[in-house]
This record gives sequence, C-alpha cells and structure tokens, in this order.
Amino acid sequence: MMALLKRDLAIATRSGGAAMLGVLFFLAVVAVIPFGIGPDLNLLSRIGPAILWIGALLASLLGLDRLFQADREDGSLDMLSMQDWFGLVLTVFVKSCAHWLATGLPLVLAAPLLGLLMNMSGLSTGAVMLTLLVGTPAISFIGAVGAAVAVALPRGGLLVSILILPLAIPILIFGVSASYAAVTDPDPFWPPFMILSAIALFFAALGPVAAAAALRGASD
Amino acid sequence: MMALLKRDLAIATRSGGAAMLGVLFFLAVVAVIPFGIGPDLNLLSRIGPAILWIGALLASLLGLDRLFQADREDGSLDMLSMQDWFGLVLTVFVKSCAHWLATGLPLVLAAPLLGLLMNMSGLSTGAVMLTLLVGTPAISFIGAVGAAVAVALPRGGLLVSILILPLAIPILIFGVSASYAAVTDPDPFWPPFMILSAIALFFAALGPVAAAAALRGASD
Amino acid sequence: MRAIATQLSGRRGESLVFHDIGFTLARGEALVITGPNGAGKSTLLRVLAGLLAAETGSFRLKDDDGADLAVADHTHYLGHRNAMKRELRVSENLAFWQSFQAGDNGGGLTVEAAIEAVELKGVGHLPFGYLSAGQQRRIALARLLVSARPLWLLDEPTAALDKRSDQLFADLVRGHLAGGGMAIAATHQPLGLDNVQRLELDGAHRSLEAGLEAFA
Amino acid sequence: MRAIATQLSGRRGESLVFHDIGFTLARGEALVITGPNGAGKSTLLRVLAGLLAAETGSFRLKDDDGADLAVADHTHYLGHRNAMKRELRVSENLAFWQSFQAGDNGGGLTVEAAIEAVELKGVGHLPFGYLSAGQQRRIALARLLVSARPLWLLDEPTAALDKRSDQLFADLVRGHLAGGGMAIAATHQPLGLDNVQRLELDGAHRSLEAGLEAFA
Amino acid sequence: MSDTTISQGWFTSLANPTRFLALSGRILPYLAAAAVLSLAIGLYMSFAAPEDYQQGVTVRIMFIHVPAAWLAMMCYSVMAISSIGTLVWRHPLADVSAKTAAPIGAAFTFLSLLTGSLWGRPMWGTWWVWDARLTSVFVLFLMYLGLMALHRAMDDPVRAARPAAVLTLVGFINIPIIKFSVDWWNTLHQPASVIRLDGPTIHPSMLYPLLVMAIAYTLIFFTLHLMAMRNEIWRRRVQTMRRQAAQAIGRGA
Amino acid sequence: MMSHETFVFLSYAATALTLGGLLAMIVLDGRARRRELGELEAQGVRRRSDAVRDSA
Ligand code: HEM
Ligand SMILES: Nc1ncnc2c1ncn2[C@@H]1O[C@H](COP(=O)(O)OP(=O)(O)OP(=O)(O)O)[C@@H](O)[C@H]1O
Ligand SMILES: Nc1ncnc2c1ncn2[C@@H]1O[C@H](COP(=O)(O)OP(=O)(O)OP(=O)(O)O)[C@@H](O)[C@H]1O
Ligand SMILES: [Mg+2]
Ligand SMILES: [Mg+2]
Repeated sequence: MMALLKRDLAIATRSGGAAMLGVLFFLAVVAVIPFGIGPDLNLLSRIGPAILWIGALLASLLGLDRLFQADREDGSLDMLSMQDWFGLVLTVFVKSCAHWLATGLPLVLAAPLLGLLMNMSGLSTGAVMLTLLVGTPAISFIGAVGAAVAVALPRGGLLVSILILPLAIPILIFGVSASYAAVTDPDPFWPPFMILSAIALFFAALGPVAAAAALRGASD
Repeated sequence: MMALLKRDLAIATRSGGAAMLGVLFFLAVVAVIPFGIGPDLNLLSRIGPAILWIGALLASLLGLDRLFQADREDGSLDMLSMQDWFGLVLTVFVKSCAHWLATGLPLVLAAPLLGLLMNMSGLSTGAVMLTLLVGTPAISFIGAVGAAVAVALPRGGLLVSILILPLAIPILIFGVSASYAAVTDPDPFWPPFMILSAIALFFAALGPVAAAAALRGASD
Repeated sequence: MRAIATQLSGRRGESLVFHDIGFTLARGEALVITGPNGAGKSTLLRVLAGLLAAETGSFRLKDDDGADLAVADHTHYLGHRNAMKRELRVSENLAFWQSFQAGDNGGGLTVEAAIEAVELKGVGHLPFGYLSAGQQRRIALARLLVSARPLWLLDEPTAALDKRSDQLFADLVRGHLAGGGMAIAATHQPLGLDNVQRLELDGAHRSLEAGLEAFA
Repeated sequence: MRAIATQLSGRRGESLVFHDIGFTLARGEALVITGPNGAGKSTLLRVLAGLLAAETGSFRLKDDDGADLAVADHTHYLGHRNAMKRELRVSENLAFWQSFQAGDNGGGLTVEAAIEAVELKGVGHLPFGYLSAGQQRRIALARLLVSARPLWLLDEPTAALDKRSDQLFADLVRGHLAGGGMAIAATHQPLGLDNVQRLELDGAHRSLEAGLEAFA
Repeated sequence: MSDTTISQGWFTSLANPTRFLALSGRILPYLAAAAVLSLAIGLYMSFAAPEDYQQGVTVRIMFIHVPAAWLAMMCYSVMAISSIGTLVWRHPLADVSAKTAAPIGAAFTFLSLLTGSLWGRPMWGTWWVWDARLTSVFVLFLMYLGLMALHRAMDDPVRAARPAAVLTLVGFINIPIIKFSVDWWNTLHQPASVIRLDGPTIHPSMLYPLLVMAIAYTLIFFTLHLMAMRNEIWRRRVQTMRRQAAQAIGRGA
Repeated sequence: MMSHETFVFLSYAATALTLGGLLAMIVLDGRARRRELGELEAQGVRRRSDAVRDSA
C-alpha cells in the first residue's frame, strides 16, 4: 500500500515540480482576488479565510474526477479491484490520502504565506490552518466517492461530482465559519470546529467504504 | 466543424453536466463569501460583481485541462492535428467554443440568481451578465493555450490553472470595472467594456493560434 | 492446486454471452479460449478474475488439500490494456506492481530480471509511454513475472508482439506451467503452446430466460 | 495519383529509427511494412501522416498531373488507438468523423453501410465502450469507409481481429485498391493481400550524426 | 543538411553546442571578473552615497532593489526572444537559453519583491500592499514559477521546447497589459491605506551608484545565465549518452 | 520595532544569500554534470560526434 501511495504521489509530482505546484496554484488564486475586489486590505483580510477555503475546494475538484478514471483507462483499476473488500477499502483510502497530500497539504502549509499576503492576523491565519488541516482531507475522502461513482457510469463523467459537491459545501461552510469565529469575539470557535471535525471523521470512515462499494459495482 | 462542436457538447452533457458542476461551484463561492463580510448587505451588494467575476473565472478552470487530453488519449487528437494550419486553428476555436457553451454560458445564465443572493440591484446584475457574456469566452480561449501546452502531462489540472490565471487577469480587471462603472455614476460604462471586448476579441484570435502552435510542437 | 469452473454463465446487457461453461485445470495445465469477436472471451476471463459477477455457476481455486483459496490473491490478470502509467518509468511501473501484488511466497523475479526476460534490457529507465506498442505489451507481460502467482489469466497476450516475441511468450508460459502454474488465455492467434485444453465460444448469445431476466 | 517518399529518416529521442527510406506507390498499390517490435514502423507511419516531422527527406502525394496534393487532406490514418469516444454511440462516432473528414469528392459510404461493411449491423446505437476489443477495431476500420480518401495509413489494422474479420479486412483493402486507392500498412500478421510491395525495417537504429544532433 | 548547418558564420557556428561551449568557456572568466569588479565598485559607491534626507539610511535599499526589478523584467525579455528563436528558427540553443533563464529571472524577481517589502515596512508601514506595480511583479514571479514547473513537468526537452516557448510569448503580451491596466484598476477602488510614494528626485549622488549596480546586476545575470546554459547542454549530453548506451546494450545482447 | 539599519542589512543579506545560493547551485550542478560526463566517458561510452570524427 505504501507502494500505491508512492506511485500516486510520483504521478502527481511528475506533472511538475512536486508539492510546489499546489502552493503555486494557491498563490495564483490569491493573486487574482485583489484584481477583482480591489486592493482594500481591510476587506481582503476579512474575506481571506473564505478565499483560502475556496481555493482548497477548487484544487480538490480539479484533480478529483480523474482519481480512478485514469486508472480505469490504462487498466490498473482491474488489478486494484482484484482484492478482498478490506484491501479495496484500504486502496481507496490510500489513494485519497495521496490526493490530499498532493493538493490539500500544500495549501495548509502555504496558508501562513497567503495569510501574510491577505493581511490576515496571526490568529486568523492559525485558525484557517487548523480548519484546513481538518477539513481538506474530508473533501478528498468524500470526493473519492464521487470519483468512484463517476468511473462506474458507462459514460464516465462528472454527474456524481455534482452530487458530491453539496456534501463538500458543509465542510466549506463549517470550515469558514470556524475560522471566522476564532477572530470575531462573540462567536465561539469550538462548536463549528467540533462539527467540522465530526464531519471529517465521518467522511474519512464513510468515504473509502462507499467508494469501494461503488467500484465493486462499477467493474465492466 | 459544426460536427466537432456537436460532439464536444454531446460528450460534455452526456457525461453528466459539466455545466452543473461549474454552477454549483459558483454557488459555493458566492455562499461562503458572506461569512467573511458579515451581514452587511450594503457591502455585499457593493462587492457582488467582483465576487461573481472571481467565481466565474475559477469555475471556468474546471474541465479546461482535459480539453485536449481526452482527445489525445483515445487517438482523436492525431486526426485533429492532421489538418492544415487553418484547420487546426479552427478546430481549437471550435473546441474552445464548446467548452464555453458547456461551462461559461451556464454561469452567465446563473448570474441573476446569484445577484439576488448578493443583494445586487437589477442594473448591476445586468451589467455583470453582460460583461460575463463577453468575458468568459475570452477565458476559454486563453485557457485553450494552457490546455494545449499541458496536453502531454498526466495530471495537468493544477499546472494549467497556474499558467492560465495570470493571463486571465486583464479580463477580470476590465470585467469588474465595467460592471462597477455601470452602477457608480461618474464612471462611464463603455470605455472599460470596450476594452474588455477588445481583449476578448484579441484572445479569441490569439488563443487558438497559440494553442495550435503548441499542439503542433507537442505531437509524439 | 486446481482451478475449477462449474456451470458458469456470464451476462452482458440483456443476454448471456456464454453459459454452462465448466472445466478443471490442474497444475501445469493451460486452457486456450477461442471464438469470434464479441463471443465473450474477455467477459469470461473477467468473470474468472472476479471482476464481473457470474450470472450462474462458480469458479474456485483449491489448494492441494482441497481448501478454497481466494482467487484474486493467486491470480494474475492481463487484460487488453496494459495497466501501466505512461508517465512513470518502466522500472517504476514494474516495481509498483511487484510490491502491490506481492505473492504470499514472495517469489518472482526482480524487476531487472523480468525486463531481461522479455528481452528489453536497458529500457528500465525510459518512461513507459516512450515504448513502441509491442514493447509496451512485453513490459505488461513482465508484470506477471515480478510477483509469482499460480494462475495467469491472459486476454490476447500476443497482441502487437512480433514473431520473435510470440516465441518468447510461449517460452514464458511453458516455464510457468513447468513450474506448477496454470494459465487461461483468450486469443485469436496460435500461441505456440502444445498440450492444452481448448474451449471454443461460438458467439451465439442467448437471451436471458423468463424468470431470470425480469424484462426480457 | 502517386505517393512518393524520398530519403526519409525519422527520429525518436536521440536516434534515427529508420533512414533513407524511399518508395513510390501508384494507384491500386499497397506497401506492407514489417519489422520487429520497436523497429520504427509506427514512427514511419506517423511521419508519413505528417504527425511527426521527418528528420530528412520528404513524403509527397501527387495527383495525376504531377501537382502536389496536401497529404493530410487525402489520407486516412489508423493508429494503435481507435480515435473513438467510449461514451458516444457507434453511429455518433462515425457520423462525427464522416463530417469532420469529408473528402473533397464527398464519396464514402453512409454510416449504416459502413457498419454493415464491417459486419456489425445493429451495433450503431450502442455506446462505443460497450463493444468487444475486436468489434471496436472493426468500427475504427469503418471510419475509413465513411469518407473517401485515397491513401490509407494503417498501423496494425488487424490487431484483435478474429480470423473471419482478417478476411473481411483483406477484402476491404482490396476493394479500396481496386477503386484506385493506395494503402500502407505496418503489421506483424500476414494481411492476406497479394501483389504488394514490402518494406522491412530491421530495427538497427542509427545514432544521429554530428551536426545533425546538437547535443550528442 | 548536416554539412550546411555546421558551415561558416558565427551565428550558425553558435548553433553548434560544442562550439558554444568552447566560446562561452573562453568568455566566461572575463565576464565573471567584470561582474565582480563592477559589483565591488557599485557596493562601495552605494555605501559612500549620502543618506536621503527623507528616507534616511533605507534609501540604500534602492541600490539593490531597483536593479533587481529591472533585471526581473529584462530576464523575461531574454526568455521571450529565445522563445522566438525556438519557434521561428528551431534553434536548439534558444530553448536551452529560455529554460535556464527562468530560475535566474525568478531569483531576481524574488529579490525585487523581498527588498521591496523590506523597504516598504519602514517606509509605508506595511510589508505588502496590493498596489498595481507590486501586484504585477508578483504575477511576473508566478509566471516564472509556472514556466519552471512546466519545463520540469516534461522530461523530454525536445518536446517541451515549443509549448513552453508558445506560453512564454503569450505571457509576454500580458506584461504590458498589466502595466496599462494599472490606472484603471487603481482609480476605481480607493485603496484603503496605500501610501503614494513621490519618487525622490534622483540626485547624481544616488544615480551613479544605481547605474553601476545595474551594470553589475546585468553582468551577474549574463555570467550566471551562461554557466547555466553550459550545465544544461552537459545535462542533455549526458542524457543522450545514457540512452545510446542503453540502446546499445539492448541491441547488442 | 526594528531600526532602519536592520532593514538595510536584511535586504543586503537576503540579496547576497539569494544570489550566492543561485551561484552555488549552478556551480554544483555544473560539477555534477561534468562528473557524469567523465564517468560515462570512462565507461567507454563515446559521443557520436567524436566517433564520427575519429572514423573520418
Ligand atoms: C514588494 C514591494 C516592491 C516591489 C515588487 C517593487 C517593484 C519595483 C519595480 C518593478 C520597479 C521598476 C519599475 C520600472 O522601472 O518601471 C521598482 C522601482 C522602484 N522602486 Fe520599487 N517595489 C517595491 C517596493 C518599493 C518601496 C517600498 C520603495 C520605496 C519606498 C520602492 C522604491 C522604488 C524606486 C525609487 C524605484 C525606481 C523608480 C524609477 O525607476 O524611477 N519600491 N520597484
Ligand atoms: N462493457 C460492456 N458493456 C456492455 N456490453 C459489453 C461490454 N463489453 C463487451 N460487451 C458485449 O459483450 C459481448 C462479448 O464481449 P467480449 O469483450 O467478451 O468479447 P470477446 O470474445 O473478448 O471479443 P474480442 O475477440 O473482440 O476481444 C459483446 O457482444 C460485447 O458487445
Ligand atoms: N513517444 C515516443 N517517445 C520517444 N520514443 C519513442 C516514442 N514512441 C516510440 N519510441 C521509440 O522509437 C522506437 C520505434 O518505435 P515504434 O513505435 O515506431 O516501433 P514499431 O515498429 O511500431 O514497434 P511495434 O511493433 O512494437 O509497434 C522504439 O525504440 C521506441 O522506444
Ligand atoms: Mg476481448
Ligand atoms: Mg507500432
């Protein structure tokens, strides 16, 4: 299974400069924002957490639909599916982790830099990092379900990503609201953060199992 | 060439609504921004056009990286490249149009709904729609260059976005400023809008040519 | 060790593409499946590999004591597609499958030895996508060598191979059989194996019977 | 109409995989390219199709008056991959290529006729991804029929085809030649064509000479 | 063809990497010496220059900030010109030049950003503002990094050359556009706290050190670029030889 | 609050570090490449252009 993690990471990084790519992506996203809403630092620092979270969601969506499809097209998926149930669930889990390592983690690590650019306070940046650290894996895990169902459809496709996106939006919303709660005084940080963690745990358990079930059904 | 348009659209819709995915993502962007701004409806409606534009720009990135890659993997790209220079440029143009019809146009159509959510005035919403109508094709055209450059890469997603975002900045700037100009009194709407149109036209001409040049060079 | 199929039938869409297939393979034996395009050869192999559910019947792998073995863990499946990543080097691809499909007994050649066994020494450092069609197929064959599994399921293994490699392939399979392995291959070309069981699918698909298929 | 290759050489990475290839085909003639895996057959076909730049030499298509024709517009290329979309129906796929590659003279069979010509009548409404490997290849062959182009470049056209379809393919090519067409095919299998020119690539790659290859 | 390309003419002879290596090997020591010398003079002059009455000692940052910003742009121009060489003349060295210029350009851009920030903190009271000029430099930095990622992503330099060249050129068009759009962008939104800096009327006592430093930076750039190009040629040569060796083994056995 | 001198010092130090690092990277890269070339030549792999020149 380590081999699978290594392979998926190798493929992700082979397509250009390792984890740098994720950081670069977020830098690019953050760089275009001021061009839209203007250089008002006050405003920027207020929407900063939302921007970081949107960037994370977008980055996950960009690579997620190919999570299993690429393996299907070259035939690898057959070998991955030829395992017992536990092996298959583990495989999905590992692939989701690789996806997160390649897209989610760089964002978490880059958050302080981006926080600086968006003029966010230290506390705010810390809160965003923490929520991203908990929330982005959840996006990868639940996204895996979408990717697995998409591979099952004879005609391929994004249909199920669309079903997944509504599930990912709560993650986004709780992540963002927890980040804000950390800096705005009356709102408590912990309740939304606990909900976010609960969702993340739930998805980490549910995602691989559901995706494995979908893959089993999908094989043609 | 109409046949190509039809085919690409058929695949986009057959594979389950790339359009829906873009719109949903768009919606997610618009949904989380208010968290940062707080309940200040005034501010919200003021930055509304910028938010819509940023959302549209990011949503257009979805699916862009596969514009030529899918054709390469099944061998269709060979036939597309076996044309004279003009034919290839036209092909890129048509494929970009199909991408826009599948992802850009739905965003334009969804704009009024989102304008409502952002408490934007009718005039403002109309201006955003108009600028999006002109600007989003330009994103697809310039995006084709990124897609063509990355055609040989296994997971182009993030890299294509990184390469494209800086190039899309002028579109964003003038799109947003024209939208603002429509509602703020002293500023005239037409100059930025004309510049936006000019950029769009320029990209519509440049994008396919540059993408065709990149495709010619990338053939293996 | 024996592989036993009983009364297998497999379904595609609304019809049974084969039915009541039964055979027994012992160590050292091979089965060659032939039949026209669309006869259901690939479908049968996928059913045997456990990638498709059989409509009826079963396929079992029994060890020498008669106990059931998990088919998936003791089987190499080589489909129409090569299961290699174009962007990774040949050796990376093979090393991945080696550790992913490690046999219980840990047998199998090293990556270098496997590449040599398919007579492609020196290509290990090239990205898989740089190989010619036949070279790619030979590397796909090398995957079967890097981890030892007793049953090989081969779907048109010699597609794109040149004359010399056909011979090479036949030698590989003979070696595998001689080592106590088993092989089931679907093919349109003579494989150069002697002493094999044959199974001919005729391509006469049968619609599902009433009761079995609700909407037929 | 004639197809003339002069002193062609083609490059992969740092070596010339073939060099000084020359031949002339007239209407009704075929050329069969053979050679071991990795000899450069596919590379040669891609150079002829204009998909790869030739390192030296040229390939020209001349009409009966000796004027140059655009190779790309008068050539069908069938590669290792089928150039069909899995998610579209067979008929949609063929209809697309028909209108995309429309020949000047508008010739060519209708989509239904082409599907019938490869003996797959009735599959038109199925998604391409539902077909078996051999059926997919036959549909890829049908693409050559829906729009008429004089030169066919075929890369292992009979891969995955059954015996009967091999015959079918030979008949199709014979018909094309009889109609004044030309064909160039790379293959490991006998194609069942008679009276063809042969070109054997030996797979002895030559490194690029000084000056030609900048970094060697 | 093989005979004509290596015939006379300095331009065509440069086309041959072997000759390029020989020639650049001869030039490099002088170039490096000139760079070091001018850098020493420039440094001396910048510290000898009087302090600015407004900006105090921080004005010394100017002597390394402004040349870095200039070089950041010049380097992209070098890449753009090389890209034309790749697309039009298919000059093998043009690609080597474009590829190796990118990291150096990124370094200068990074320096311009960093020293600018370090200057902005005491002068403006903030490390970073989304001012048009700053942002456009930031975008330039991103473009450098994107191009580097692209080069690294395609392991076959021959095939990476043209697509990367196309992208470099398209990106070049973007630079003036960003510069022009600056006015539009700034007049629309009143920046919250952007402090407009009225550039100090440059006094000769500052202009000369600045110019010398600019010359030094330029010489440093060309020295590094030449060295990097030589490395890249060797790298490709090693790749070539490895492959040939492997093929020889694969065949000979 | 840092003194202005600190900012000046930091700027110059950062510049020296960046350019020095770049130079070091390039020099080390060049050494490594030349070492590889040497090893290959020692193994008897020869450049084609040499071989051609020799045979000519
Ligand atoms: C991260 C922040 C900064 C960036 C990215 C930046 C970028 C640039 C660029 C690109 C130029 C060259 C412009 C041209 O020649 O067209 C430049 C020049 C200059 N910068 Fe900065 N700068 C930054 C901060 C500062 C600060 C804080 C100051 C002074 C308080 C400053 C003072 C100057 C001066 C005096 C010039 C020369 C202007 C001229 O050529 O007339 N910069 N900067
Ligand atoms: N994924 C699929 N979905 C639905 N039907 C399929 C699918 N794959 C194959 N079929 C159908 O099942 C039948 C048997 O296909 P199969 O691939 O098993 O044939 P085959 O004997 O392997 O043929 P070939 O020699 O062409 O490889 C065919 O009629 C085909 O149309
Ligand atoms: N995309 C590529 N990039 C680099 N090298 C390649 C590429 N494709 C093929 N090669 C190399 O070029 C040589 C010739 O390959 P080619 O595909 O032309 O062989 P072929 O004669 O068609 O073989 P086969 O019978 O296996 O199809 C091989 O040594 C191969 O490794
Ligand atoms: Mg089959
Ligand atoms: Mg081939």
